[in-house]
Amino acid sequence: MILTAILFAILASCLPFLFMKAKRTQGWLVAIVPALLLFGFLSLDTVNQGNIVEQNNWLPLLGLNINFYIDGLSSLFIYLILGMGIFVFAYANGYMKSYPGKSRFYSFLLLFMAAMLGLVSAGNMILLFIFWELTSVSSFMLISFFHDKEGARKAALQALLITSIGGLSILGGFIIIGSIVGSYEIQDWIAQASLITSSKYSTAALILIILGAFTKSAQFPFHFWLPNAMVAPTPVSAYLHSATMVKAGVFLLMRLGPIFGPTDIWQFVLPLFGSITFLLGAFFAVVQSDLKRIFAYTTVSSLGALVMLIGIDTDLSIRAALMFLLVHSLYKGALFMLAGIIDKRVGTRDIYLLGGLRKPMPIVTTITTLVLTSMAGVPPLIGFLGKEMIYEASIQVPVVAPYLITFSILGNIFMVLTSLYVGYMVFFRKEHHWPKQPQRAGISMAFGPLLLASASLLFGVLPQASIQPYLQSAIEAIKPEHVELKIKLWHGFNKVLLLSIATVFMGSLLFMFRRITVPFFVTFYKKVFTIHFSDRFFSIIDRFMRMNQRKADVVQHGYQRRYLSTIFLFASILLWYIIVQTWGSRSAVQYDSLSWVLAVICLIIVGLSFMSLPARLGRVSVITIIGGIGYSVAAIYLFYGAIDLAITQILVDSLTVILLVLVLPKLPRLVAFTNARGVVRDMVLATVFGSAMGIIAYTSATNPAANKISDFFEEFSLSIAHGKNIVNVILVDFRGIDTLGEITVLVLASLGIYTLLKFKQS
Amino acid sequence: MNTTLLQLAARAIRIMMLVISVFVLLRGHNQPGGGFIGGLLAGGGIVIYVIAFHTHQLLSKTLRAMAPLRVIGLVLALGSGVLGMVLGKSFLHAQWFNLNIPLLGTLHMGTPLLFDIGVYLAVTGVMVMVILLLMEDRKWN
Amino acid sequence: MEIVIIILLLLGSLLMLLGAIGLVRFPDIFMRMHAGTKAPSLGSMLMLIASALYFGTLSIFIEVLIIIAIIFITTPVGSHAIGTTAHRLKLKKWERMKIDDLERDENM
Amino acid sequence: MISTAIYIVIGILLLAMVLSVARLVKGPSTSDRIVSLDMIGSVLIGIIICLSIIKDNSIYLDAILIISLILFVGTVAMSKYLTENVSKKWKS
Amino acid sequence: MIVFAPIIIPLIFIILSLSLGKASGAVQRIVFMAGNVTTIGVAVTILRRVLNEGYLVAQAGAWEAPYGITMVADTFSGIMLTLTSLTVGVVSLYSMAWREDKLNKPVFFALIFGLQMGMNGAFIAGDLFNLYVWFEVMLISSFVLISYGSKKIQLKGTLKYVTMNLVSSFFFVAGIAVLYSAVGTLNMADLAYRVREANGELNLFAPSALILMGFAVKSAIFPFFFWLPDSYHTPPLPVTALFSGTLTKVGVYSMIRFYSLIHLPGDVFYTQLFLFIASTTMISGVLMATSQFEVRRLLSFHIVSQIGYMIMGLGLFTRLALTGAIFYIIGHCIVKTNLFLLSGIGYKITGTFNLKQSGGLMKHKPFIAILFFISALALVGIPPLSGFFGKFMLIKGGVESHEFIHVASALGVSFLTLFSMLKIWNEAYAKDIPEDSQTQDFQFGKAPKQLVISSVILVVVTLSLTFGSKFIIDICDTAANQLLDIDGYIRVILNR
Repeated sequence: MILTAILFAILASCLPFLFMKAKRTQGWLVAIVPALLLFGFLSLDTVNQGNIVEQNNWLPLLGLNINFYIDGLSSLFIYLILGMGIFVFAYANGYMKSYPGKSRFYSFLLLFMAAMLGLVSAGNMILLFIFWELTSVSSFMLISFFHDKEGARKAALQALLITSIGGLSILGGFIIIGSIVGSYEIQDWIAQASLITSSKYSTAALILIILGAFTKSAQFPFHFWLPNAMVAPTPVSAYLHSATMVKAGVFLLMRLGPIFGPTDIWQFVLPLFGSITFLLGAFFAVVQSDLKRIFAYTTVSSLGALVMLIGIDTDLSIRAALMFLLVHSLYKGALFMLAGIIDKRVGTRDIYLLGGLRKPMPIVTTITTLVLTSMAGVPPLIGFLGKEMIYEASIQVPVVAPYLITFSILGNIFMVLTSLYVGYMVFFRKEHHWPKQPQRAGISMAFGPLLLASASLLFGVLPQASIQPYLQSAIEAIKPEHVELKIKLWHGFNKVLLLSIATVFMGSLLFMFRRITVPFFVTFYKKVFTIHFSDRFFSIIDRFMRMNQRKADVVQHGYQRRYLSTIFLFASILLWYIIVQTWGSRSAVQYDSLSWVLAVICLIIVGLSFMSLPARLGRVSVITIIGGIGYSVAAIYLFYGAIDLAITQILVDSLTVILLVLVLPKLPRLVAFTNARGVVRDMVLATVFGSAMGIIAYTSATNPAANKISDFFEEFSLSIAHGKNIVNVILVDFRGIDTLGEITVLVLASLGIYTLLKFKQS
Repeated sequence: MNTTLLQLAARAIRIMMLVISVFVLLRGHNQPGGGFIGGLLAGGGIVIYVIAFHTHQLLSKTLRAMAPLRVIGLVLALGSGVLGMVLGKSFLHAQWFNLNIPLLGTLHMGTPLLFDIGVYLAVTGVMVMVILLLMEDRKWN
Repeated sequence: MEIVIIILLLLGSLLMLLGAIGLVRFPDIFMRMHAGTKAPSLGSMLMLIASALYFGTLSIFIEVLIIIAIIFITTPVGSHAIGTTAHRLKLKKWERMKIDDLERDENM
Repeated sequence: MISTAIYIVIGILLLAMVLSVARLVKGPSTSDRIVSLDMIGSVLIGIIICLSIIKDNSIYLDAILIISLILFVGTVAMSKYLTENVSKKWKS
Repeated sequence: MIVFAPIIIPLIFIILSLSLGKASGAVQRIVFMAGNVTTIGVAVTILRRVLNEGYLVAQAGAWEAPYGITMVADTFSGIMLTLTSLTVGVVSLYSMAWREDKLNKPVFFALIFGLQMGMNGAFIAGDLFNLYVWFEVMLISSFVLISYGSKKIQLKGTLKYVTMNLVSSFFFVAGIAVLYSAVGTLNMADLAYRVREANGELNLFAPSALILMGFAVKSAIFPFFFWLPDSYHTPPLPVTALFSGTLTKVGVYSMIRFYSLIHLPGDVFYTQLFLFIASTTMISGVLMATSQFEVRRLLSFHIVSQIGYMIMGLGLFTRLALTGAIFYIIGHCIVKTNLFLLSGIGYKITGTFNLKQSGGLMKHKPFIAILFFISALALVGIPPLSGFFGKFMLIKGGVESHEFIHVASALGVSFLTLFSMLKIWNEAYAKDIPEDSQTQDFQFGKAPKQLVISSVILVVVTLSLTFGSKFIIDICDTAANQLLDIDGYIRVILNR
């Protein structure tokens, strides 16, 4: 059932190509897909019916099965993905009107949606990983939608590389845990949580998984890819890079919360990095001028808040995290869409060029104000609830509460400042430098933000009636022993409310003195944050490539003789290692009356080999010397009675000499590459290698095997194979297939000479 | 160096070499020799002939006519194998016959000999091919 | 009979040694060429005859005869080739060499 | 008696071989090397004869037949190559 | 009897191609394709029969097992036969449309069949020396193919290729000789039997090290890989594609085959050696690949890197790891060939192999871009494409054997592979045609349909590796099990 739904979503990604003709309504048509799916998933109703488990065997050998596991947490995400999906597709219909390649765009957006659905509903962690990577890939394609712009390509590359570092590390982590538990099912993991945490490999696995989640959710120090990803078309930013994909890391952490939540690393690393990201993101947002970048940094900040909350790992903090997740998706998706509308209608996103849009774009102004208020955390909007809960959760942490509270308050003050400042600069300021006269937004583009803003308002005023049950079941998925927590707009007058008021007050104060504060922040930013992670990232890549180029030039120098020396060097090392290891396993050689003759011939061979080395000899001389070596070798064969072999050796030797001589005039002039040192080096290497081979040959000659298959040949050559000459019988009968191969080699070699000589380039 | 002496010797040697090579081939199963050695020897004979007569007009044509030998050799070798497969148990399974030839008496023949002839032809053909190509390429003076 | 074989063998091998010594000691290529081809061909003939006597069958005799024939056909041709080449290459001649027929022929 | 003599013969032949090898190494011209290669071939023939007597096996003689045939081909081919190079030089 | 078919059929077609020199081009091409189709048919038949019967054994010349030459096909052989014949078939189709006259000659066809014959022989050889012979057949064909066309740069590459492979053959044959003198047999089953009989008394370090070096040079593993990137980018593209997909795999195949036979449980030395080789091969290959801007060179370096994964499976030597290695071989063969084919199509369109000067393929040829994207991601191992399963199994095997360093390097290398694939993508596909390109006046020529069709076939195969992964992994698992079941192998061949 779930499998069908996801397969349907994946297949639906081909749909846009079918509707290529429907230029004006493509987005609307595509939006039907998430609508249908939403309808389907709503009917599952995990709130009332409990968790849904669906199992399909795929590759049991690998532990990789298409198992789905939908609990409250998954449901929350599914509704988020599909709901946002409808709005985004509708919005894209207006936004993408004039771009070529729309079908590709919709297709990848749908594919992304399918992957995201799969990710949140996967019950098998490897399946989760598969979908995880799919989201990265589709994100890559969407970021590089304007692929002929270098910025887009770079940003896409950066995003994919960073998320794939994370992807690989979570794969590693999953496999480690999987090998501890013996299964990749999330239910098994949760059931055996204590087994996992008590294993000595669990720390490594946890760190790997956290790393993966951090890259995906743009935590410090990997935060920089997210603002750069804003080169993507705005629907993508709204959908992937604020509402859904970047939450995948958060989702993963929430999923594993029941297992690792109690560990020290979890409770140390997540709040630490989360709070840093929270503060930094909010601060960076203030000093930006591009609307989308501002929102991107606030997204980073919010993700930091989420990670921090998950890391605290108390009932309250989890509730706060889920609440804030919802809140953030609602307002941030809307904000991106609005930014896109402004960009389209006015022609710029720079807040210092924009201004006074209140008059020409009243509806947009209203919606934006509403949404920004939510972001600032002012009641009665839902943003207020989110912030309240963050404070509530931070306060009751045992040791580090003051630290966390400080970070949260500072971060939120910047959020408030950003909201006010952006709203003022874009809509209420008098002066402006519009590149073109603003026009009203079309219905399809305004539809999404409008609904989202109203949702913010509705959920904020009536949390009990609207979102309470869904959040409740999601919390239960993470904290099973959880007691019911009511979500109310009005908590009573307490410390938390005080903090909220203080935050808004401080933010407004900063805004009032914006002429002093904002420029101060900008200079501060420029002075202190001189390291740009993104630039650094590319310069590291550049340096890495140059280093590899150098290394490749060193290793891959193109000199044949040095390749050969390397090979023989490594061979000598290996062989000598083995000889030393197995020293002493040889016995004495047997001498007979002819051994001295053999010794003389061997000496002649060795001497001739050495004499053929100097380059001054010239080719013909070397060939004659090689001929001499060949004859001597033939003599050795004769002493052992191998007449056939000796004859063949002499024939081959002579014919080789002849052929070489025939080819010689074609060769280029002989150049002496080697100097004296080179020759000495080669000689040393040759001696080392040759002696190794010699020792091995000696060892094997003195330790012959007891019964060899050649005994059989000697015995049955005449009686069964009807031949006295064993060599020939072996060649044509016992091992005839070898000979068949060899004559094929000969024929093919003659073809080689043919091609070399006939296809010669002049 | 295109001397009469060499040409004279080459004629005699060539014939001798070819005859000996066939001889070596045929008795190879029992005495030193066989297809490979025979083929190489025949190749040597052709080399010496080419060296002596390389200016001769017809040489290239003659050699060219001999080039298909290698394919014939392959066919024979493969054929003997397939024959073994058809008549016997396995690929390359040796099959022996007693041929009654008038005059010579009974001859014990088998597919290994056929195989050996294939080897011989292939080796000779390859040698011829190589020499032909090198010669055409060089245009010796 | 054994004595004959031994004498033939010894003679043959000594001839070869002689040739080898000549090969090393003679001053120029032309003389070395003579030493390196004539003496060994005679030597190998003697030794072949010795082996034929040792085995003493007709077929061996015929074979040995063929071999000797081959040697005596090929060696002169080979040495001739070497000599002509050496001459063409204008390799250094012995300073006491007086008559060079080939050069005279070619100059004519 | 013949068996002791044969070792002396082999000794002499080996000495001849070593001397020829010396010439092969020393050169100085390629023609010298070709001559000494020829010489090594002849010595090899002698050694084979001795072997055939030691092992009392006449099939070694077959090897001689083939060696004597092929040795000369190498010699001629190499000389051929050398002359040709020379005539090329003359032409250019 | 069908066991002999993989070598007899190509040989028949070698003969046919060589004797059809005077026939018309169409007839020659029909014969060529007929040969390929027949070989594929034979391979598939063998694979099917092997899956049913376990082993197919035949004795050449009907000499009984350790004495005659055994030809044996097990599942692994069946897989490799099918894989390579499929690759060769597709590349043959491609080469006929490559529009280079030389590639439409009977000589070329004969050489392809020669290569095919050598590889097939190597896959079914049950005898070590016979394996060597088939290596020679394969190598001589590859020598000729790599020099095919005789361009100057090609000859340089050929020289390196030939020398290195001759050296490797030397090592191989020396190893066989030493092995034979130590064990007294060449039959691989008999070898395994005697090794097991001797119960560790038999000292086979030296011969197996020599044979290892022989295989190592052929399969281009660290530190013997230099020849590959220096020579693979020189021949005509179809030849490069063919080599990249198949040749090194034969080395890896033989390595797995040989070491699984003499591998005794608890053999630490070779386990560690192979793992070390695997990691260094992976890393060194991929590091050098990242800096390249010539597509073919870049891809060649990647071959080196990915050989490392296959060796890793051998080093871990567990059922899972071997299954992974075999699956990885399948996926890599198909995908790597396809990447070369696609770079050739790119060349036909843009007229250059240099990444810096090419571009615009995505805009003008979106279909080809899709083909490339799928193949590139499959090579990287982005799930659920084919590369993923192999890597996953290997990494899982590594984690289960607690070889964390090698697991880490496998993961890291996969990241760098992604990086260099994205580089190709960005430069050749996403980017527009550069302003300063020397080939600026190119007119986005049409790529011949047949080229694209060949590539589409391989992409379909790649995708079917995903969709049919259950089926394929089951087959690989059977093969791995058979590799581990040495006793079964010995029993089938020697009847003891």
